[in-house]
Amino acid sequence: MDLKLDHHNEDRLTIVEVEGEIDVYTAPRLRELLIDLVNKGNFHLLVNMEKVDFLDSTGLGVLVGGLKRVRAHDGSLELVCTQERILKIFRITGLTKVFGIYASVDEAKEAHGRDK
Amino acid sequence: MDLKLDHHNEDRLTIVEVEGEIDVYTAPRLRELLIDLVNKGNFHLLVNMEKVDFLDSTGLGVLVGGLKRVRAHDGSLELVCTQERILKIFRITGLTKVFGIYASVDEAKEAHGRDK
Amino acid sequence: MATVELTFSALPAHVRTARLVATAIARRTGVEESLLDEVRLAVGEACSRAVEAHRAHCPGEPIRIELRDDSGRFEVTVSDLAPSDEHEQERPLDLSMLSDSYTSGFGIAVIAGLADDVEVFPSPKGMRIRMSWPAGLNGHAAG
Amino acid sequence: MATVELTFSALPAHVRTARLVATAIARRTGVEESLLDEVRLAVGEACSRAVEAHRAHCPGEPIRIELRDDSGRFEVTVSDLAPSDEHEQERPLDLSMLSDSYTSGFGIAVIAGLADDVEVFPSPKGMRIRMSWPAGLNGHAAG
Ligand SMILES: Nc1ncnc2c1ncn2[C@@H]1O[C@H](COP(=O)(O)OP(=O)(O)O)[C@@H](O)[C@H]1O
Ligand SMILES: Nc1ncnc2c1ncn2[C@@H]1O[C@H](COP(=O)(O)OP(=O)(O)O)[C@@H](O)[C@H]1O
Repeated sequence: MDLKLDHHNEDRLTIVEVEGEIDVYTAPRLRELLIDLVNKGNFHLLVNMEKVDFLDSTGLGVLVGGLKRVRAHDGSLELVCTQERILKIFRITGLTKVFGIYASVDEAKEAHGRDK
Repeated sequence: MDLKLDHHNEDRLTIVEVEGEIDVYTAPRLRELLIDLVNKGNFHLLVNMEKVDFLDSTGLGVLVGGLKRVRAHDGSLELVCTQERILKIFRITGLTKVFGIYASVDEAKEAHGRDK
Repeated sequence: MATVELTFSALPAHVRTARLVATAIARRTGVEESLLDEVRLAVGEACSRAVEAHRAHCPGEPIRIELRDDSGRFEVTVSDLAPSDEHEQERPLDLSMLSDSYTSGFGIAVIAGLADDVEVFPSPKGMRIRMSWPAGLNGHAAG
Repeated sequence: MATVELTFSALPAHVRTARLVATAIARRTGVEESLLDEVRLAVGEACSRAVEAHRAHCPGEPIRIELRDDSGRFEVTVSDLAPSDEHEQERPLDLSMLSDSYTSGFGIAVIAGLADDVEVFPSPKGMRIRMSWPAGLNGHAAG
């Protein structure tokens, strides 16, 4: 399974839809997309991981890299994820404390509405 | 996919239903079944290959071995097969000339009815 | 250097691993979907043959399969260490000569019928079978 | 002798081949279905780490993965040839220290969190990571 990427804006959020495997082989494409979005002035990213089958530490590295980039612009990078197998990887690496993780896009949007 | 084997008698024919992969790993089980059937006096075998996903030359060897055994008792070993990928292997090895190959169990039964 | 090399002990189960690897790499290399069946079968045959030969002659020795995707083709080489004195040449079909063991030479016949290009190198130190198929331009990995 | 040994050049695509092989053999060896995900991920991590290390230090050298199923456990050893001077030890999480490259040590953290048993042997000549999982009694192939 390869990686499919898509994105669109909703309110102030840029929603990045990720489908497939984020691994050492495909992660560079996600990295490029995140860098590109930030360069174009999108600083509030919400990455939807619900259709991700496989995530390895290269993928984690790319997400962390994205987070650092948006933070440099006072932005945010948050995740939508309910899959236990994927959540486990964030937990093992302690990254649940670093990323906001929501159960749905709507829940994330709501939280954002409150913040701002 | 592993190998599933089943058999039952219809008229004078013993129909052997084979499902899955006949390869170097599973062929010994098919060989045992054929030997067992012959030892118990079943000399007219019809092997239904319609649910076979994979056949390699070990599988061919087992079928040829079965044919030799039934011939020693004036019997027959015939096949039901319409799958092109499987037929191809019989063709490549010249075995289409050695085995009777039918398009269905009924067709094989009819041909047998005429013979006898 | 071969792109990927797999070494395995002479057990039938490992033939499945070899088939799996060959099919996955062929797909990635851009071999056409319609040819993947042939790759799987031909590589399986070559490995089965090697496993049988090792079990007869040198069960403790490993079998090697190399998979390359340089050169615009997908190339697979299976090498065994069993003395190949069996003269598995083509013979006219004669049922009384056919046995249900490997010496019947079906394996080589199947490989020859399926691979786009085959070379067989028998030697007293073992047999090497090299097969190849055209690889698409949209294969991803070189090296 | 390792039951199966896979050698591959330092390319990300081959990490997928390694994952595929490890998962297939783990399944056959009788590792529980619920653990196969962990096998796939941990083996992938170890191989990704090795690929990154080779690309930085010795892109022409091959990486080796050995898979054994003797001893009642499914054991995987990934060996690279890159000098491991990076001291990938555990550190408290500090975002400013995290980079999006491998030195962040997530890989080792993931492996440690997933494998039933892990040993890491760093050395100036390369790193070796050995992981293992319990294998069921209904595994088919030994040797
Ligand atoms: N060493 C192995 N032992 C048991 N099963 C295996 C092994 N290697 C692969 N498999 C499984 O067997 C299945 C079939 O593999 P294979 O025969 O190569 O292809 P196919 O079934 O598509 O013809 C694969 O889906 C894989 O999960
Ligand atoms: N080297 C490879 N390149 C591309 N695809 C591969 C490669 N090896 C395996 N695949 C394919 O990728 C799919 C996914 O493999 P993998 O990531 O190991 O498991 P999964 O998708 O089940 O997590 C497999 O079904 C296989 O056909």
